[in-house]
Amino acid sequence: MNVAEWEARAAAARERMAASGTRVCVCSGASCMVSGGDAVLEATEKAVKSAGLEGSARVVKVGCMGTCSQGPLVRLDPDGVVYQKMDASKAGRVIDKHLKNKALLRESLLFAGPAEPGVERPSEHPFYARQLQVVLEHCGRINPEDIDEYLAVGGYRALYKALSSMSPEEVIGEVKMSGLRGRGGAGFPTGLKWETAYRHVADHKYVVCNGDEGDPGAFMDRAVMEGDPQRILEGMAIAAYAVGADRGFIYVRGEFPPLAIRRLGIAIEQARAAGLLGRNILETGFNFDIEIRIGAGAYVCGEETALLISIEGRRGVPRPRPPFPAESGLWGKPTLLNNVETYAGVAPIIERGGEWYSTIGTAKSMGTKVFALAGAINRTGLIEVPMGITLREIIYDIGGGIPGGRRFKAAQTGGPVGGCIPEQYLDVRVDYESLVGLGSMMGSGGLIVMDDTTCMVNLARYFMEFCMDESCGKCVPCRVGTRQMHLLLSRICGGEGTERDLALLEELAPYCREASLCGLGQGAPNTLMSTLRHFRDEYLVHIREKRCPAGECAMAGAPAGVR
Amino acid sequence: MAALEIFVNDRKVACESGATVLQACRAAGVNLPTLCHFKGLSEVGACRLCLVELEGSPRLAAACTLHVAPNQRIRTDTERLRRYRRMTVELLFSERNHVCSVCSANGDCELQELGYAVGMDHVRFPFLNPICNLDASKSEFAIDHNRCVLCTRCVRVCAEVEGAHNWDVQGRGFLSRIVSDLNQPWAESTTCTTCGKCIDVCPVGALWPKHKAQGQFEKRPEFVSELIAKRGRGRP
Amino acid sequence: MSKKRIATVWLGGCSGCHMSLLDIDERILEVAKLADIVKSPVVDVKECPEVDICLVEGAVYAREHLEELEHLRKSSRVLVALGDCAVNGNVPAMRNRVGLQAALERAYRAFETGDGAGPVPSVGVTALLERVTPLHAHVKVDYFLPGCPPSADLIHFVLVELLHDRVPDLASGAKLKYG
Amino acid sequence: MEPLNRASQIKTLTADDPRAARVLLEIERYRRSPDALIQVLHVAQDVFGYLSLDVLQFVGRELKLPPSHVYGVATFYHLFSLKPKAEHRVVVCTGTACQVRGAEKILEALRRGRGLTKGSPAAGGRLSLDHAHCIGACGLAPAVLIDERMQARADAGSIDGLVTAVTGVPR
Repeated sequence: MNVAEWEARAAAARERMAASGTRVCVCSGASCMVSGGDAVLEATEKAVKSAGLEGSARVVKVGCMGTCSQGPLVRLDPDGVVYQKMDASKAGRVIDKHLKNKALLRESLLFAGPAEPGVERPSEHPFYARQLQVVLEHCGRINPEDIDEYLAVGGYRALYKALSSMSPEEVIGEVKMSGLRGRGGAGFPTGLKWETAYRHVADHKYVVCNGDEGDPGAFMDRAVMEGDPQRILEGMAIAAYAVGADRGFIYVRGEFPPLAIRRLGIAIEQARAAGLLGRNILETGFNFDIEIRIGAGAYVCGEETALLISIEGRRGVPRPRPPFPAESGLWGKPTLLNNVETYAGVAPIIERGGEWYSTIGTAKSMGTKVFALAGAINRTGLIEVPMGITLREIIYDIGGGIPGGRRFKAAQTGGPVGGCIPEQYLDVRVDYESLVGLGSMMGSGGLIVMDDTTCMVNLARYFMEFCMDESCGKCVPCRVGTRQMHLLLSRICGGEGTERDLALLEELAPYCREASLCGLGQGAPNTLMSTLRHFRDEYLVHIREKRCPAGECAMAGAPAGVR
Repeated sequence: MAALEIFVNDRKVACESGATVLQACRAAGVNLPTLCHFKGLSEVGACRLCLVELEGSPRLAAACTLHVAPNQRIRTDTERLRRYRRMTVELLFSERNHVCSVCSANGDCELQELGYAVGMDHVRFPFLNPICNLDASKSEFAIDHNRCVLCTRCVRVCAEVEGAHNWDVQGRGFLSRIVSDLNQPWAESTTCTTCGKCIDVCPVGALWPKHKAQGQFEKRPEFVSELIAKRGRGRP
Repeated sequence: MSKKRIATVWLGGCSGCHMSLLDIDERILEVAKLADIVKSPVVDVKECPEVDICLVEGAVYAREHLEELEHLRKSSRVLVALGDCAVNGNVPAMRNRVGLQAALERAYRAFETGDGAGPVPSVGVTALLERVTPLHAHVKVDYFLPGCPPSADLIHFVLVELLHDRVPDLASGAKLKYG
Repeated sequence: MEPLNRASQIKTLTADDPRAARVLLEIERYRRSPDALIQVLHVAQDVFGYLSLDVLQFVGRELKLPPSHVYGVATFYHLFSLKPKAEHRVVVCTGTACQVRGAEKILEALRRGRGLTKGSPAAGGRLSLDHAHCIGACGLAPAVLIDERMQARADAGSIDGLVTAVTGVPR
């Protein structure tokens, strides 16, 4: 397809969307689908037909709308009214009452509960109002399995702008000016990484997207892959043009529900068919194709070198850096590797300019961040907020505070290699540096809220067990260090811990963090160290009084022999 | 190759670009403990014993996988490095079942030498005592997983020098084990050529010649290094 | 200076270390000038009196070892782990990997020779612990003498250093020998 | 540590087994590149149900990879299973979001109630209990997968009855 055909197709798609009257958007993210979303989709289509409203209403499958705890969800555009906890029968009543009789089905409105009335205009509710959606701007609004809807909202304009009017250096310049930093967790400046990959000349270069998202309690990347897969492909294509790569891979986590992989596959097929992927894209002579590689269950493959080695079909065992992948990655060639969310932010930066993006967020952490809000919080779900927002605003304004009248105890960010932030730091501004300063880290965006029923010693044991299970086993500090730290933590949780165990833990933790080869080993002691720093008294109560303040640890006795 | 200079403990050391810091230190007579490193085999940076401090970077780096760069400043003997080296050796002793008094490699074991070098008079961590197999099916050799330290020298020599690739690592983390073929008895291996190079390079008593008792070991690791050099394929 | 008091005890061990202690031969006289051995397998005393130096051989694999070790720690100023069993469990701890029951099963029931399975004795025998552990898993140990057995010279060197109130330099590694 | 596998247990697979033919198709799709090992093992597991020694030997020979290399990869990733899966599978999510909402108590209830240990099938091999680090339904924590059907906001009390209802395998 050449440029003219592409523009014509986009224009036609725009008319079709505008002319379809009310768009009945049914959330088809994995968690909504598995709790009945597919039945709701069918019921809504049947209801629209039987009410004879095909002319003025169209039922559309869309990505995640954010409030997962209230799913399955249905939103009626353009009025923007959202109905929650849908099932086949309620969906029928919504079509009948809202569309036919133009009245609200009050008891099913979003956030309707015994104590509070439903929300008539969700966009003004704090959950949505405090958000700033850049990566998620189309997620939950367009049909992820229909490329035309993506074209209708301006899809691939950024790619065309880059290919037709910008040189690779200018594209990299724009990304550098935007201040975008890696959303995978470490926050390495994206522009700098692109420049390194660009500078290294080679006959082949690769662009790889890290969709491993191994952190438990994190579902941001999955929501983008299920809700707006084309945005990721466009971001990768722009990156490939900038660094001079002709082949791309998306590494998707194996344990995900298969929906994300299926949607990415459809998106790639449709993009190829539309000439926006493959050979001679938009007849600009630029060739770039993308293949999917499915992970097979190893958290360590979220680490960049392990991920690349896994794509090469081998055991995902990290290798020392340098050389960094941008110099020598897949099959020894320069390889640009970024996270799903990073690529999803590229198109708006190119389209509206790096300058615009750098005005969002803080001086050193620019732009927005997508968080997966879960745990002991009223409104769990997917949110995108400007960097610099405080933890209190996220948890209380957006998240609606702690359920069951319990007290907030700590927020856990950065997944198993992240850390815990206690109550006195609720007003910390969420950006890379300040989270690291508190002994945690930004991580990929999992934000788990914990109330006073969670024992921090047991949480440290739980995360250490996770790192022990997921350690690749190559280097001694992580392979044996996590095992010993888990054994010591289990003794403390089991009421058999001694002061000497605590001393050994405090020697092992910095050793494991500084001597381990990769991010998993280096991060494994983070939760232990941050809980020791902020909740040391809980450890001492377990040891001296053989008691668990939160009442979670069974003080029966630690595992006898270790197998 | 171009020569360049780095500073090791504030002493200027000349070396070739492309060399590793470990090679530069060894050439300059600076002693760095190693275990997974083996002259001529690929570097894996797994045991973390040769860690050095690199000025300007908070992280420690393994000398075997860190390449020299102009005016790098390296520290190889700080209090922290000594403490971490001892902990690495203690963790290795705590991981499997290392009973020196009844081991055929007693007196011929690099792990023992490392224990003496780091001054380890005892192991502070609880012994994990996992269940490990011993496979004595092969007529000439035996492999005892109780003594294995997972340095993977055997895997690398078998794949890179002999080309048979009989050995590889199965499982993950603490449960990793060295296996022959599809985790089969060594005698049934369809790839092993009984060349014995893995016996020669094994730093501990995990791979040992059956007909040798304690103190009779004649492991010839230097023979394998010379062979690699002669073949010109291995790294120096 | 007043003569120091030495105790030597042998928990879960094979007495090899005590024999190595006796291998210091005539140098025992030099030691005898500086200290009296007030409790030892060769000295018939049940309770261990207050001592300056206590050499403990053997691992902890029975309940009585645990009780005696706690008592030794309280009654001795300096406690030395003598030999691999005391330092890291050595051969007695080899049963840890299969567990106590499997070890008893193998020893008393599943042996090939003999007239078949006998009962596992339980009357009048010491209560065994599930896991065999070195001394420092239970009490603070001041000095460690690895070796199976540690050489007579090493034991003599440490004794003389301690008797002259000097800290024996073991960690330099020159003197360490495992197995 | 499991006992060693014996060569006598391994049968040679050929392309006239339709499942092996499907795996061969996948190998050809990747032009027999040894780098496709993981993607081929995914297909092999879907087609054969689990990665038996026969399958590993077959894939290794077709991709010209040493058997120990194939075995190393197959045992590194926990989605690959070298043992036949039980007829019914219960997976309790112990991801962080589910963990702080009581996943451990649910796992404990099932373990005690049915004498299951993690990963090993019980009740005559008809039902296996496993835990996953995250099954991606954090908004519905604590989540349990019973034969691929998601049970949201499970609780320790009712979980046992639910498992019996869905799988038909009694306590």
